[in-house]
Amino acid sequence: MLLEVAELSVDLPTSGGVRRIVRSASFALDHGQTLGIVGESGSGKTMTALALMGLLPDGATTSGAILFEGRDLLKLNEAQMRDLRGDRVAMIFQEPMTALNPLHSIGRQIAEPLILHRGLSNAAAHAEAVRLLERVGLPDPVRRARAYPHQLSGGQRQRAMIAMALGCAPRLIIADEPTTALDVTVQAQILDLIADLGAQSDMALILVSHDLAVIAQNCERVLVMYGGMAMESGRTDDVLARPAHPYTKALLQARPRVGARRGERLQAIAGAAPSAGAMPKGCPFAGRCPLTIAACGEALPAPVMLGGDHMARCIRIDAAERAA
Amino acid sequence: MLFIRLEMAGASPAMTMDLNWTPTDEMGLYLFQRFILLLATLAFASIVVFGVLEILPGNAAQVMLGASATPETVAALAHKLGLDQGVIVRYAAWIGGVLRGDFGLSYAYDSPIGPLIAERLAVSAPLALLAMLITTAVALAAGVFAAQRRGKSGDVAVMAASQIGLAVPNFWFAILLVLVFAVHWRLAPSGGFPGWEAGLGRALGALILPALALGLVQAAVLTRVTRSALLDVLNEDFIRTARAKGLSRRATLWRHALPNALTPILTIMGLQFANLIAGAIVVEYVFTLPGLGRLVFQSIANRDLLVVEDCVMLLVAIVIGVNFFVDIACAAIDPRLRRRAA
Amino acid sequence: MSEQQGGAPLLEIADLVKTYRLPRERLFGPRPQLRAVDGVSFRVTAGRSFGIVGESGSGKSTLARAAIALEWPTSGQARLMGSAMNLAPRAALRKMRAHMQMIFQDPYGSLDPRQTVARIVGEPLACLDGISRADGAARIAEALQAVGLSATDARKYPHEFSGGQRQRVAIARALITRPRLVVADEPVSALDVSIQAQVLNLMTDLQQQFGITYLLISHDLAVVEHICDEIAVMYRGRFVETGPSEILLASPAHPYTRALIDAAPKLQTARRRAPAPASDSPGPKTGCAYASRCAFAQSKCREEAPALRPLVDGRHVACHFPL
Amino acid sequence: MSDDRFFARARRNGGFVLGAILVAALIAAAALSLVWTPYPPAAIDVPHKLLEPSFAHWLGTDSLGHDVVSQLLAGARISILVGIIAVGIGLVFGVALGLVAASVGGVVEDVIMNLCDFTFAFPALLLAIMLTAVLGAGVVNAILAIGVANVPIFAKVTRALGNGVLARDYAMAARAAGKGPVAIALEHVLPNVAPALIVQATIQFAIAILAEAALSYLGLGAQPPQASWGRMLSDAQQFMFLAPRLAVFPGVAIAMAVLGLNLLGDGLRDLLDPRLRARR
Repeated sequence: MLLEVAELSVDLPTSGGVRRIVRSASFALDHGQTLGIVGESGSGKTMTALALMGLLPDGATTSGAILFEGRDLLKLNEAQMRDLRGDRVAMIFQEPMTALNPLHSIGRQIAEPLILHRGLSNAAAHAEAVRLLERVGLPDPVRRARAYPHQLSGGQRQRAMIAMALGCAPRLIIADEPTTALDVTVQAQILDLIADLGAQSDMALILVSHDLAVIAQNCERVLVMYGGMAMESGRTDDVLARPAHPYTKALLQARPRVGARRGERLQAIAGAAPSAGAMPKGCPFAGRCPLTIAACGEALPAPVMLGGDHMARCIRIDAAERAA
Repeated sequence: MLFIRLEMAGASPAMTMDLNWTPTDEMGLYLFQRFILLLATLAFASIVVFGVLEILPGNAAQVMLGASATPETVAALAHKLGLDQGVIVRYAAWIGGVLRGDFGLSYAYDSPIGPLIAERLAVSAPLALLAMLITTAVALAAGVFAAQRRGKSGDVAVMAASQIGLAVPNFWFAILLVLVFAVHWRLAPSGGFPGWEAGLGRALGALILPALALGLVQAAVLTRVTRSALLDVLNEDFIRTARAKGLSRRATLWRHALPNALTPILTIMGLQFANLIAGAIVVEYVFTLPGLGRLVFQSIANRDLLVVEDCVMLLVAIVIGVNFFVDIACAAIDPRLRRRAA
Repeated sequence: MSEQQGGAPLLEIADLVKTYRLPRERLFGPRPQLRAVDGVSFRVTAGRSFGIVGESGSGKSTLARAAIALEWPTSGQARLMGSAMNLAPRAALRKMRAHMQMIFQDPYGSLDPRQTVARIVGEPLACLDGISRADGAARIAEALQAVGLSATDARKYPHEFSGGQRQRVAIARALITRPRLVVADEPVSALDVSIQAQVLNLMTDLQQQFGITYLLISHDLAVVEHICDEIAVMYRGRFVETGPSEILLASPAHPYTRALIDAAPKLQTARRRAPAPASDSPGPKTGCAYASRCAFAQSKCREEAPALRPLVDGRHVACHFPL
Repeated sequence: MSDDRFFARARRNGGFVLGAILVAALIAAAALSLVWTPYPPAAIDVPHKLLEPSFAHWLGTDSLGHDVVSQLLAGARISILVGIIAVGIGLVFGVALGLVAASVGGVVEDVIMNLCDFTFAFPALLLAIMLTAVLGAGVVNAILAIGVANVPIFAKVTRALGNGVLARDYAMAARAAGKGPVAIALEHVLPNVAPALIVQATIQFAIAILAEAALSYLGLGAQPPQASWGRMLSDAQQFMFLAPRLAVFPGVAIAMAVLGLNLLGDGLRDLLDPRLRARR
């Protein structure tokens, strides 16, 4: 296994006290595999991604284990983490405009990790940056390398971000909502690009998104998060075809679909997600779930294995099956 | 009006992408445009300075000679100063003279004002530079130090010190410095200026307390600006990107955070320069330094209006000029700013 | 334009153009202009909600604001129930506003944080003459109940509500004058999926309950199709295709519509690949604006801009070589 | 936000509490001086000049035999007067200009904002010097100069934040409801920029006190026999070797007043609007 996350929890201090943002998340990923983490705002998906990079906000504490290439990242010191970041693990962020330094040329920013981790000279790193820009499909890469971020379009900026992440041929790329800020047609191109590059070089990919459809089309395996908890995980085909958790089911039915009858009522999920400050002791979905019983609110539900590595954390799975 | 700075109208910023850009053109165009703006601003400032002294009630010659002067002497002085001519003629004569380096005649000293000002600038300019140097060095160091330790004791200490710095008037701080270093320890002169011919050491020695009084108090504001600009930048996404590349916190700070924080810091320094000039006038007074500020006060006491006019114009021109260089420096640092001016 | 199934047009947009002036690029050069909306005409009939789909920068939001006179067109007209809004005197326009309201994208930015819900929801009412205080309070309570909030929520401030609830408050504000036309600019795109469904359901309910016709702006085809009977696809300030929703989405005639449908992520694991990475640089000055990205572009496309022309099935398409 | 919560949070904000106490003390001193001072502040008593602090004169007397405590109390009055009027001038004209600039936009906004930028080249002291050169020294000119220098500061703050408010959808919603630009400026923009203006006003108040002290110190502000902290310092400087303590008390008074206002302003910024977190 390239990556094994076991019982990862993240606590974040806020003005209202310490909040548990990620609650006992476990998942694994091998070389060349793709995993999608899907969740709504506040589900803890971004914090999970940042925990893998060791880039949690100051003051955050973690428990559990993140085994990457056999080493527990949570036990590494800052210098050891720095050697991994940008070299073995790279990250692509949501907003390419703000994620790029406005004062440095694109080429300089792509060259930076090459100089840092590969020890390339300035000139060699810049030449490599131009090659990388070409690889991510930017026309006229020599001139684009000299351009500043504000001189590129959103799609071009995200391609530059990807070139930066690819530079040192990392084993794992984490992409946090890489296409949310982009238009639909550009989004499709960027997702294709990420998929192609991953396949070419046997990189593993973690794609974080709020959009289940984006993940369905791009990831072999999926992890559904809600209220800091991994509700359901497994092969994407299995989860989409036979969703076991009431939340996953609700999520699948809540979206309007192209070709559906107009005005047809959507299966809305009543209420709103609990805030991190008011998280129930038990299942975070308990308040909104149609199958809630008293026991749901009492303890964090244990993982239930459903064949293969299909897992769901719900004590009402049997009832959910019957309801379906 | 020419000096209007046109900012991007509300129009969609997503569409301002320009693929035919070349960097040198952009900077050159910006420099040229900013220079035109500088000239227009200076011209406008000269009209304001001239206008204020013009519009205010009272015949200038009457003001100079006092209420007891006879109408004949007033008329004679008015003629001598050219006050009996039209407003536009007088403005043209004044500004034309200033451009040729002829600042006119001082009525009280009965000598050309140009050399008079030059002699005073030899004290005021080094004082301002020294103070600016102290401000910048202290503020950048303290601001970066505090931002890196946000919320910790070092930060709290710097912030508390700067809060006191904000509250202490620079002239009182100057008096306190005199009390401690000149009156109590007798380490430095309590005032006066021996002149540059007395030797660099002695001349600088006379300037060091005034420069400290000016510089340290100004540093309080700039420290806070530096800290807050840096904290703003440290919250940006690209800082996280830099760390995700494997850069250390230190390298991230120097390579990514500081350059981005520099434009707001420079902008505030430019604005502060006006306060520094004003502060210098007061501090010169405390230390009885023969600088520009003193010349202004003597001229007010002497009712030497032309000298006041020239000095104020000079100070305003310096402030405007400094802000011109600040804008150029900001555009050199931040490529996005080069497209702003029009 | 699309076939009119009887009835006077509720809203009619005639050859609307909106240009913005950009900062000049050289000192004495002319200020370049951006044609955000470049000659758009359409009609919205009562009872048939109209959706405009497009990507960022297509001009769809500008068009929506011009449609309810929040933006002054550079040329062309917007007529509500027959009267031209840009020609109407100020007082008359204010009266007309009672018939048209707007719902915004961001439920956090669309409610003034310093006003109570009662004041926010009652604002359009306060701009009308002859409504007593008691009447107003009753109408506010009624509007809040219609969107699934309680009358007691009127005393609260926006920060006491969740995102979905805030959007309900915004919808209540749009309802209060009992308008016939509601312009909704991306009403659900800032909301989580589980909340989106609640708001979309509410919007369809109100459509039936109060006889509201929507002018819906969205980048999401599924959302537009869910609410609207007619769809227009907008690209760089122009309509490239319009027509009844089912037909347009089932068999798009314009290559851009096709690309939008194909690019939208779907809940299937198998995926059609996005079209070859077309450049996203601005199009040429002449010809079809989409030509530089179009997989089917021919030389004619780069020379001559296609006009919007009718197809047999009630659609209109602006393409020399419709699919 | 309810009032209870405001006060609960205010009590926990140490800087705010200290600032409030200092400002209350400043106001109390000025109010007290209206009805009672140990001695008449302007009373010259040359036989008792330069006395050390004693029970009769708590902080001693100055070179003309003025009682220092009485002068300090009376000096608070001038400080507050200058602060209120100068900040008032800045608020009234600055906020009006800023609202007009933000609401009208276009060329009007450009002209107003460029004029504001331009006036930054004329600090209050230079303005005061220009006024004094022709009109003569006095507290009125000082107030005028400080007030005029305040105008562009309030104009810029109002315009910048006002544009932020007008860009929000609720301003658009108000237009869609049929509200005119004046109603929007008063009902939406002003209430939303008010917290920042209050904070700015506190800080400008502090700066006005500093400026008045400097002008009076230079002899361009308060004239004898008016008691003013700045003027006390300029008198004290002449007797620095004989009675250095005289140069300490008025300075401490100025610093405490300014510190109090600044802390109050920062505290208010935290309390009124968490988005404007105090980092100044």
